[in-house]
Formats: sequence, structure tokens, C-alpha cells
Amino acid sequence: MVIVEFLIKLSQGFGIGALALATGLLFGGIGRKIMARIQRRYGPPFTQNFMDLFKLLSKGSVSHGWAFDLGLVAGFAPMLAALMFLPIGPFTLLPSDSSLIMIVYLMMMAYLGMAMGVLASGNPNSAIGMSRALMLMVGYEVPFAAVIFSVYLFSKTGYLTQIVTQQAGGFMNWNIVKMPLGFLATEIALQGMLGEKPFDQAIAPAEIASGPMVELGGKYLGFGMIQHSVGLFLETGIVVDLFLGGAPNFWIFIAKQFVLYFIVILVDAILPRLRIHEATSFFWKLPLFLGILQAVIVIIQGGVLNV
Amino acid sequence: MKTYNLAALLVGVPLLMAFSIPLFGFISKQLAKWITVLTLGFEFFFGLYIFFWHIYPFNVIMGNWVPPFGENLYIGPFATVLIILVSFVGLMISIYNLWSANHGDVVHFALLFLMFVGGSIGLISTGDIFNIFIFMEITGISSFALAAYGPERRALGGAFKYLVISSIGSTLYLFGVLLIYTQLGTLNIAEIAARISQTTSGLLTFAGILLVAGLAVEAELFPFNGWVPDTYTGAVNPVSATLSGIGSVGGIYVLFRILMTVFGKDGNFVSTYGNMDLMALVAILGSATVVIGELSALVQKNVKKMLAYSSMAQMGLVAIGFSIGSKLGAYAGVFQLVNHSIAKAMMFLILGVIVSFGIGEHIEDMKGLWYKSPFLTLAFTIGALSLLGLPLFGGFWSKFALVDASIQRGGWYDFVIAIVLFASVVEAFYYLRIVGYMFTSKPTSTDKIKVSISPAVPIVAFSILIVAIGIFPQIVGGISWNAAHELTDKMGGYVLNVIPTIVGH
Amino acid sequence: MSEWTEIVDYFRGRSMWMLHYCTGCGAIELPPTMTSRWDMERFGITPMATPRQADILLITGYLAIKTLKRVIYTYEQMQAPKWVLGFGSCTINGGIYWDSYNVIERLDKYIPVDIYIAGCMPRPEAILDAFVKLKEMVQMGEAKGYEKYVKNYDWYKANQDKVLKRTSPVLKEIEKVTKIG
Amino acid sequence: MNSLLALLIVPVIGSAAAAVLQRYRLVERLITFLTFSVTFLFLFEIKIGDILTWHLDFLGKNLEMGLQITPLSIFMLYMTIAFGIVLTFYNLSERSKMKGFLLLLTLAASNWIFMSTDLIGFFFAWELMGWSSILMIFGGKREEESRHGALYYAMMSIGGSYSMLIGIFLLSNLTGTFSIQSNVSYLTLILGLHPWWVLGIVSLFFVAFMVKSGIFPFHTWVPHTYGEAPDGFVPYLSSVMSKYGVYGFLIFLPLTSGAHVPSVLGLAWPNYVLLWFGSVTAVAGSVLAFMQDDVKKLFAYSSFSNLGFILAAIALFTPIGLTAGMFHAFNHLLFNGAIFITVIAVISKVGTTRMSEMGGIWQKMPLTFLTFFVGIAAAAGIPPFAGFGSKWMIFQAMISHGLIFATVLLFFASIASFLYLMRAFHAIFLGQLSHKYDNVKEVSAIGKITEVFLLGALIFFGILPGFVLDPINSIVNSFGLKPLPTSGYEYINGFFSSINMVSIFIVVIVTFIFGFALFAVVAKHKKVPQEDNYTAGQIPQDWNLTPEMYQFSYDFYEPMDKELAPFLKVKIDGFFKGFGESVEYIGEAIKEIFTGNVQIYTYLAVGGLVIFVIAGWVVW
Repeated sequence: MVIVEFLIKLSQGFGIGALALATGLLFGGIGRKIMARIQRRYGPPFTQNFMDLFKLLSKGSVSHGWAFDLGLVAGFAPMLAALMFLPIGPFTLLPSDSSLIMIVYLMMMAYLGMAMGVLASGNPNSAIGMSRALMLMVGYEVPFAAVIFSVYLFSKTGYLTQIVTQQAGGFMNWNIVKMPLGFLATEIALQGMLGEKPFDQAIAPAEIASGPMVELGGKYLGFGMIQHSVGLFLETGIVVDLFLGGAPNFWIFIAKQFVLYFIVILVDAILPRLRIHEATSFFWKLPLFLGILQAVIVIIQGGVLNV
Repeated sequence: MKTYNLAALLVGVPLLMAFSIPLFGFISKQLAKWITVLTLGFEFFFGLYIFFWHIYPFNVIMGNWVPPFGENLYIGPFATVLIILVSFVGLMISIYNLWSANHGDVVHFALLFLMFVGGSIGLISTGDIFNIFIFMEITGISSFALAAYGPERRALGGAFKYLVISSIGSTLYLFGVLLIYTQLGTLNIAEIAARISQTTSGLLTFAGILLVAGLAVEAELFPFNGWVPDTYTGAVNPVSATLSGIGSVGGIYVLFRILMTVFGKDGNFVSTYGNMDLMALVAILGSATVVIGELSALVQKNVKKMLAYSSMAQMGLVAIGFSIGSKLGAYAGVFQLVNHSIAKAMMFLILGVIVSFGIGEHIEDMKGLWYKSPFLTLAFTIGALSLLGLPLFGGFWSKFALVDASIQRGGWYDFVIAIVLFASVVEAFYYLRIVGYMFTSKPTSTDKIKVSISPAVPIVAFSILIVAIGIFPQIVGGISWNAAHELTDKMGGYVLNVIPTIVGH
Repeated sequence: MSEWTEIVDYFRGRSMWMLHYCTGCGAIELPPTMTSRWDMERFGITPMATPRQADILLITGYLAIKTLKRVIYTYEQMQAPKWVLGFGSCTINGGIYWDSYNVIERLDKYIPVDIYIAGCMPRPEAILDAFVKLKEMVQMGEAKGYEKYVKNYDWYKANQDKVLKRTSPVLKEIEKVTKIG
Repeated sequence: MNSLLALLIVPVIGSAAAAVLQRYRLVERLITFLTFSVTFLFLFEIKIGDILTWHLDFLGKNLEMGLQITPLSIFMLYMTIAFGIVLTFYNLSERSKMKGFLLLLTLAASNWIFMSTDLIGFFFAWELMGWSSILMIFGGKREEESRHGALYYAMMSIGGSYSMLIGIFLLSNLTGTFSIQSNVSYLTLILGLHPWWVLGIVSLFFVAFMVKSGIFPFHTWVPHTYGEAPDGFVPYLSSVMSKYGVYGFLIFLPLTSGAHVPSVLGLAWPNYVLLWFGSVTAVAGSVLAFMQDDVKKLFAYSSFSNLGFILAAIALFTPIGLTAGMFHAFNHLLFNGAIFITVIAVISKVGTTRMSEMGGIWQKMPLTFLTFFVGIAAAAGIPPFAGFGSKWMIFQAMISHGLIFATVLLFFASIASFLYLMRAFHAIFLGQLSHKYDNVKEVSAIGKITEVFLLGALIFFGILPGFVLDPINSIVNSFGLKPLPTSGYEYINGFFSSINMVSIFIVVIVTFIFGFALFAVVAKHKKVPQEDNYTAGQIPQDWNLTPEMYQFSYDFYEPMDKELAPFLKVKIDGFFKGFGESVEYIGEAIKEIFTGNVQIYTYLAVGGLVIFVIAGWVVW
């Protein structure tokens, strides 16, 4: 009985993974298309990312040793694992464990694994890229944490499923209305999380030869791409669950995610890249201020738990 | 009044043997040294006998002239603990001398050494303030000569400085005694103590100041301690050990015998008769000594000089302990005195062994001693840690008691103890620095130091004693407590034991 | 199996990432090719930063002997399948440097070239044309220069040694070079 | 023999034996290991509530001293001794200069600290632990630096102890007893009447604890000392010895849980202040850590950053705060031990502590590399390893009080910990392998066993935290608080959600399997050496490029320095050093009194006498 249940969950998880990957790749392709149109180009077909991924997985590649391989898998697997706890529309694979902080930390493990892989290659460009990525992470995670904590206090729960449920009943119940400042901070942080301009210092192709990915080719780059696509789905999905009230079905969920991603792409299209320390300190100023202000407002409204 | 005239041997035997040593010296130089050991062994076991059979407190009456008319020795708890201490340290140093004193006039060295220890025991046990002066001169003269002993020229300079300052001290002391005598017409401590309130207050204060100043020389209190660094550094190591482990004990004993028994006014906290509280004066002197001693030691690079300064600072601690005036304070003082004598004497002896192997006295020369001789390093560390007041070693309990006493007294003693503790941190720094040099660095030459049996015996004995006191503080605790009791209860503890019929005022 | 190969080849042709080795003046033609006017991204062709990620090695001009060595090194660092585009006359016959003592005349003596783009300079249209041609060749399974390199490695190596005056392979371990993917 | 007494006596006997036999290194190490093991066996004999008292005839009183087992003390004892066994087992194969007899003395002191019912015994053990560890640090590899480190530690530690000593006597003079229990309850009693007075005394104690745990602003000794201590001792120093301060805090924290003190956000303000000390420590530790190039210093800062987390959590003194703090103390012991043991394994092989000189060691020491990886994953708080649960609970405990600023600071510290962990990970294990280290070998069999054990423990306690949380709950209960609900060994319960660690573990494992399967199915790869690397077309050999030149690890986070420069200007280290220097300067001046000229001495003596006479006789 347990085994049957496990198999059902396994296949569902596989489905979610495939869905998230497909959505992520599609978003990436649409993003490229939008970007091209903003730049008055025709742009690649929106299925371009699928083709790229297929090509990458079928192309030859080099490995610098088993740590390199392990790192890439360790970058890919926890991201997929984190996905299993995300409420997607009405559906959550493992609802009882969908604690937000846990998802955030699982995502960090993905970054850690990825970092292990690319650093094992021994290329200084990947080391520089990784150091930039980590410094940027110190930037955007802090305001994001402030927002997460204010949502915790506001909702009095840490389960993402319950946070979604509490927002049921129309637009006015969404957290974006109740916590606009927090949403703003999150949106800025999201720009950094997705590594789009002006926060794409880690992957600076012209300076450090695409940073962490410098030694990745073929399936390794493919794994990186999967990780990025799933991460895109996951990160936008978290924001949707946190602020946009989740969704009654999968399509609306994707639509809401796309709205978020669309904003990110627009910002990406018009801004140049900041220097890394400017980017980090930027996150410590406006977004952090907004996040903390939001938390203070929540606390003043009586958000403190009775302990 | 208990009497036990046989105890006159305590003073008589060492002096007699001292003056007969040249006779033995004709037979053999070794015999002269062994006579010292035997005599001091006798002293030590006599002291233990007195202690364990609870014979004390008692008087030794000379020629059946009862005090205050005759001269007497009074051996109370305080004297007992110090006699045991002094004879033990003396015994150990004399065993050490079997190995170390082998150049120059060995026979006269043994004579002087025995005379010094005998004088110190006399100083501790006598019941007459003029006899104190006499014994001070005996110890003084023998110690000047001892300090000048040795092949090094700097010994002469140190001895001369000691001679000059010590003479000033003796003179001041004699003036003080004179003033008291003009007032009361007696030299017996018990009688003076009982009638001290009959004196003119101003004159008494003046006498007290003279006495304090005179005795502070031997007790190594600032500003009368200028001789300490030079003399200790100049003298050969066993002599430094003797001066530090025995000489200063006598100085402190007399100082507080006079302040607390003679001048003392009973109360919760003993203070003195007269215009000013001499106990407070000594506390100030003690604090200044601690601070100056520790800070001077901090910047020293010569280990022996560092030990000398530290010795000074430790005596400051002892003085502070006594000057608190409570029973607990006196207890801390006695305890600290015991710990300091043992530890410091041992450290000087270790230094002597090290130096005899051609290693210098500079702190850099201590590098890598651990690799040359773990035994000496461990022993030195034990001594240092005991002086720092770290647990498992005797010093822990005395510092513990000292802080307790100070805080119990409260008031401005809180500041005193703050200063003391700060100075202790400084002390920890320089001692641990030496220990660090010993433990960390690899030596340039890796010749092992082979310590022969004669210097090893005292070092082992001292180490074991330090650790034993550290684990079982009761060893010193009980007798120190009795000594503290004697010091703080001047009528019951001292006067009535000497002259039962006297009426206090 | 051949259907699978066809599918793979189809997607490979639709997603070609390019490493441009800009040695000469030809590089000036690439920005218009990439940007709004000609927009090569619509064919799935994107510039890449490192040889590990790239499928196409685009050599845009004359190759001095010094640069040739780097080109070979870069080519060998790329992973199969990989294609080389020789851009401009210089890669075909030395161009205006035809008689220079330290410029090679024919690139395909040293590494296999799949397509040459003639002209001095070739216009962006020509470049795009080459890309499209390459795409077709890939999808037809015709662009197999990288296999030729492995098969005829001794010949290429001899030619390389002649100009580079060195005997050891650039990547040291010869069996690694002569093995595909 | 009474088992409580055995916990003190056995290490001391072992210590004596080790001291005598210290010439035979292997025998000494074996004795150390066996003594730890035997001590651990005696732990099974004792149970909560065991008590042993004796009387000490001292200070003229008949003082009652004693040992007692509380839930807290037994937790601490198990934790520390078990870790000691692992460490001494590991050290069997290491050639570090650790002196076993000092470690065993520290063990005796440590056991006494955790069991003592009276302040005399507590202080005795505290000082014993202090000096034995100081002497141990003298054995470091670099002579000058280790001496400096040990002395720095000694000064801070002894200063702290004296502060505690004064506190002890101020207390005992009030209550007339040295019993910890009665003193604490007395303080609780008079807290309402004389809050300032009580806080004054308690803060005297806290200074000692803060020094020992390395809490800001008394943290300055930590990097100097950890960085220079003998390799074999550093894990003990950072994992075990830093917990003494935590234990000390826990003794006195129940005081302020009464409602007599003004409160901030439902938190008694002394707790609030402590919490801020903890938070600042966490941040300062993290920030300073990622700027280090010396690996031992880096993890020294890391260690005190984690102590900041623990202090912040226990300062809350709520059930969840206490649970989180104790849990983190346990986890810190575990992952810090794993990290430091692997780090010293590497150091002993490569012979340097500078990370910029290492790199690529993973190829040579794969097991060490994996252990380190799991260790840093746990340190970063990544599920499903030990370390996640406690950090997550700390955040919940903080935020449930509405302490948003402190929480964000802590979260910042937590994220910054990624930076320094990755830096160490990269610089030591990843990246280019220098040819210097071509002959480096994996650790010996003993080392491998240790590492596998630690690896297993990190995963085991990560997925089954209940084995730690159960004893912690009884600790919480013993403090009179209501423990968190328990629902099974695999659950971590918090305010906002409860997490099933086993399910996370399974999910992660399944995804890993899936990942490897996918990895194996798609196109093949070929293995290339690390020299075959992207170099923008340059051929490394032609340029005499060596692997170490191609390794970027020096000044890894240089851009960050610019941003943090204003904060780094605050140099507390400089304050303590400057203080020391000025003391030395004064000493230099005072020394001049003793010129060696007898005339001066005479003038001094006579001058002193004259002043006394004038001041005392005439004026007084």
C-alpha cells in the first residue's frame, strides 16, 4: 500500500518536474522573444529553449572529475526536490511539509551543489562568477527574508499551502493588497534571484566568459539550464503563492507567474549591468528598507504571536 | 600560661650549630653542608611536633623570669605555622645547597645560611620588641653576606644596596621602639599591647609610622623596597630563594605582629590606636607595591629580575590580606604567605638549575625548555600557576580567600581588590609568557638537562606540596585559621597567653 | 535509429551556438549580423563565450602562426559535434597577406573547415547565408568536419607541426583528441 | 566508586598517566582516547537527579560542595565527552603536538563545570579548564603566533574569571552560601526590589561567559587563539569549550524570566540586550569570516558567529528559543567538529593554513572532501542535514516575538555563512591542484573511520532530530517551561510549521537518483585533466602557467570589502591591544623607579617616611 502510494507520488512528482521544466523553458523562450521585440528584432522562436536543451543533452562534453559531475547533479536534484513542496495552483505534492523557509534552503542547496560543480573545474572565471553570485545572494536574500518573516507574522503560519488558503476570496484578500511594500521588495529581489539585468554580474559573458558556466558544455550546461528553468518556475511560483493568492488551477497559476516574469524581462531589457558591490549594496538599501518597513507595519498591526 | 622551655632549642640549636660549623668545616666541607641539613631537619620536625601534638600556644620563659619582667619566646599558632614554613623552606634550600654551594667559601656560606634561618626563627618566636631588633640584625648581617656570596660581581652591588636600605630600616625601627619605651617603659610585646591605649596618641602614631617604615624594608613594601630587584638578581639563586622564601616571611611577621597585636584595636576589623589607622596605611602601601611590582615585572626580560619584582608584588598581596583586619583577611594573608614562599623559593631554585647548565637568565633563553627538561618546565609551571592563583595549586585558595575577605570588608577595599585583580592579570601575562617560551619554541641546542638528585628533591617536594595544598586546602587551612584568630583577637590570642594576669585597657 | 539521428540533427541545426574568433577586420561584420537589422538569433544562433559551450567556430580573418596555435587549441577544446566557418578571403588563400612569412594561407590544412565564406569583406547577408547553409548541412547530416579531423589527424598534425615547429599535440594526450565526444 | 566522582577522578588519573608517559607519543594518545572512552562508560551509570556532596573546611567555614546531575548537565556531558572520544580517536593517527594530559585535565574540569552545584567548584573547574587550555595552545605550530594567541586568550579569560570571582563573592556575601541553586533563587527573589543590583552581579558573571564563548565585544581573542592552537586541539576548543559559556548563561537566564523587569516586545530587557549581543556576534563573525585567508581563522570566526545564534536563541528564554538554542549548540558541535577535523586533516597533509596556497585537494582526499561538503551544508543550514532544524527554529523563535531587526541580522549572518563556507570549500578542496600536492594522500584508516562516523552523524541527526530534541525537551521542562510538542523522531516542530525530515530526505534522495539516472542516460562525456581548461585560447604550458597561478582564491570577496569598509573600521581588537600596550608603556615608566642607584632608593625611603609623617601624623 505504501509502495503504491509512493509510486503514485513518484509519478506525480515526475509530472510536476516535467511541467515545471516545460514552463520554465517556455518562459525563457518567450522572454527571449519579448526581449528581441523590445530591441526591434524578430527574435528566436519561443520554443528555442527546448531545442537548445535538446541539443545540449545530446552534445559531447568534458568533465573535470567526479566532483564536477556530482556538483552538477547536486545542483539539479535539490531544485527539483524543492519543487515538490510548492503549491502549484490547488495542487501540492507534499502539502504537510511545504514550509517556506525549507524551500528557500533547499534552493540554496541547489546553488551550493552547482557551485561545487563549477568550482571543481578549476577555472578562475567560474570562481569569480561564483564569488559574484554569492555576494549577490547576500544582497537579495536579506530583503526577501524580511518579507518572508512579515508574511509569517501576518499569516501566523509557515505553510505555503495555508498562506495560499488564507488569501482565498478574491483580489482584495491577496497579500499584494495587504502588504504592497513587501511585494515591491520581493519583486526587486526576484530580479536578483533570476539573475537578470541589472543583476547579472555572475554571468558576465564579455568579462568573465559567462562566469560559473565557463567550463560547462553539453549535458552539463543542459543540467544548468534545467536548474535555471526549474528555479525560474519555483521562484516565481513562490511569489505567486505568497502575494498573488495562489491560483484555482494550473493555467491561472502559470499566467500569474508569467506576469511576474514579464516585469522582470522588461526591467532586464532597459537596464545595464551594475557593478557587483553596487548591486549588493543596492539590495541593502531600498528593498531591505521596504521589507523591514513592511514587517514593522505587520508587527504594529498586532502580528506578534502570543508566546 | 603554658610554658614549654624545651622549645628554646628552636632558636638555640641553629645558632649554636651555625657557630660550630667552622669546626666541622675543618673535618670536611661536605659535613658542614650536612650539618645544615640536619639542623634544619630538626627544626622542621620540631615544628611539626609542636603543631601535631597541639602543644602551642606556649611560652618559653628564660631563667624563670616571667614576662613582662623576663624575656620570653611566645610560640602561638601564627609563629608555629611560620616556623614550620621557614624551617621547611630552609631545609629544602639546604638540601639544594648540597649540590649548588661548591665554589668559594662553602663553610662560611653554610654558617651564614644557618644563622639566617636561625635568626628568622628567633624573630618569629620572640616576645620582645627589642629582641626583634636583635634578630633582625642577625638575619640582616647574615643576609648581606649571603647576598654578596657568589662569583658574580653584581652580587656585591646588590648586597651593598641591601645593606644601606636595611640599615635605614633598622634605625627607623629602633627609633620607633625607643619612642614606645619612653612612653610605657617596657619592651615586652604583651605588656605594650595591653597598655597601648595609655600612650600619647600623636607620639604613638609617630612611633607607628617609624615602625612601619622600618619594617617595610624587610617586608618589601613600596617605597622601601628599592633593594629588592638588585639584591635578588645579584645574589646566587639559592640565596634569592632564601631571601624571598624566608627573609620576607620574617619581615611580614614582625610588621603585622606589631600592627595587629601591639597597636591593634579589636573590632570587626582590626584597626590601630593613634591618630591614623596604620592598617589603612599598609593597605595603601600594599596596593602601590602590587601595582608597581607587577607593572615593573611586566616589562622585564630578565627572568630572575622578573621573579624579584613579582616577589615584591606578592608581598604586597600578603600585606593587603593582613591589612583588611578581619579574620578572613589575616587568613588570606597567612595562606598567601605560605604559598608565595614555597612557590617563589622553588622557582628561584629551578632557575638556579637552569643557569647552572649554561642557559642564560633572559626570557629568550627559556625557549624550548620543555624539550630539554619536562620536569623543570612542569615544576616551574606549577609554581607560576600557583602564584597566579589558578586552581589545582595552592595559590588558588589564597587568592580566593583574599578576594572574599576584601569584598566582605567592602568600602574602599572594593577598589583595592579591583587594583589587585587587574595587577594579577598583568602578572598572568608575564608568567604565562615565560611558560609559553618554555613550552612553544624549539631550542637551538637540544642537550637534555639531567637534574641530579639533590636539587631534584626540593623541587619535587615543593611541587607536591603546592599541588597538595591546591587539592586539600585544609592542610594549611586549619592552622592558618588559628593564626588568623590569634592575630585578630589580640587579648585572647596573644596577651593573655603571655601574661594571664594583665588587665586590658 | 536513423530517425533518432535525424531528429537530433534537426535540433542541432536549429540551435547552433557560435564562438567567434575575431582575428582580423572581419569582426566588424558581426555586430550588424547579431543586432536588429539581420538578427541571427532568429535561426537559434547565439554568440557564446567559451569553446565548451559552442558548436560553431567562426574565424573571421587572417591567421598568423601565433593565432593559429590558439585556434587549434580552441578547436580541440570544443566538443563534438562542432563546425568551423572560415570567414573572408584570408582564411581561404591568405588574402592580402598571401605572401606574408608568418600568416597561413589555407585554414583547412590545419583544421577541417565546413564552410568558407568568400569575400573581402563578406556582407552580413553572406554570413547569414553561410549559417543557413550550415544549418541545412547539419540537418542533412553532411557537416562532418570534426570526424574528418579525427580520421585524418596525422595529416592535420603534420601540417600543424610544419608551421608551428613543434611535435607534441596541443592538448598533450593524443588519444583524447582522436576520440569523438 | 561513585560514578559522579569517577567523572572527575578518571580523567585526572588518565592525565597523570599521560603526563608521565608523554615521551611515548602513541601510548599517550592511546591513554587519552581510552580515558575519554572510560569516562563515557561511566556516563551510563549516572542518571538525572544523582547527587554527591562533600564538605570543604575552608574560609573558616564548613562549605558544602557538590555534584548534581540535571537534564542540562547530562545533555552537555554526553555531547562533550562523545565528541572528545571522536576527536581523540582521530588524533591517534595525527602527529599534532597536542598534549594529552592537558586535554584530560580539561575534560575533568569540563565535567565538573557541568555538574557543580556550588560556585566554588564551578569557579575552580572554570579556572582549571582555563589554564589547561591555555597551556595547550602554547603547543601550536607557529611559535611566536601561538604564544601570542595563547596569551591573548589567557588575558581575556583570566580577566573574565576575575570578573566572575568578584560576582561570586558579592553574591555569597549576601546569601552566605556558595550554592548555585540558592544564590540564583535569592537573586530571583530580590530582582523586583533591586533590579540594577542583581543585573550588575549577573553581568559580572556574563562577562566571563561571553569571553569563553567569544561573544561580541569579547570575541577578539577567538581568531588569534583558534588560528594558532595545535591542530588536534582546535576542534575541541571550538566545538566543546565554547559551550561552557552557553551553559553558564543557562544557569543565570531563568532570573530575568520573571515579570519584574521592564520588557521590550514581551522580552525582559536584559534578555533583549543579550539577544542583541548574540545577533551582532553572529553578523560580525560571519562578515569577518569571509574576509579571512587563514582557514583556521575563518572557521574560528564561523564558530563564534554560530555562538551568536545560540546566544540569541537562548536569550529569548521561551520554549522554542531554548530548544532552538540547545539544538543549535548540539548541531554546532557536530558540524563544526566535522569541519575542523577535516580541515586539520588537510592542514596536516599540505602543511599550510593559508587557503590561497591550497586548492584541488578533492582529487587527493575524496572522503575528507565529502565529509567537509556535508559539514558545510549542515553549517549553512541546508536540509536534510543536522543544522537546518536548529537554524529554522531560531528564526521562528525570533520572529514570533516580532524581533524583525534582529531576525534580519541573523538571516544576513546565515546567508553570509554561505560566503565563507563556499570560500573555504573552493579554496581548499576545489579549484586547481598545485603540483606541490601531487603526493598528498587520503587520511589514514583511523581518519577514514572518524570521517565516516561524522558523516553518518550529520545525516542521522539531520533526518532524525528527535533523538536530540527529546533530551532537550526535558531540559526545557526542568527550567519550568512547557516543552514543544513532539510527534515522532523525524519531526521538527515549530510555531509556524512542523517538518518531517525523513520525507525531505526521501525526496532529496529520489531526486538525486533521478538526477544521476538522467546524467547517465544522456550523451556521454569524456574526462579531461584540469590543465585542459578555458584559457581564452592561450596554451598554459607556453606561458609557464602553473595550477596555483590559475587558482583564484585570494581576496575572494574583494568587492564586498568596499561595501563593508565603514563597519570594519570599528576595531575592538585594536582597543584591547592598545590597552595592553598602554599598560606596558606605564610599566616601562614605572620600572624607571628602580634605577639601581642606592641613593635614589634612600631618597625614596626617606621621602616616603617624611610623607607619611606629614600626611599621617600631622594632617590626618
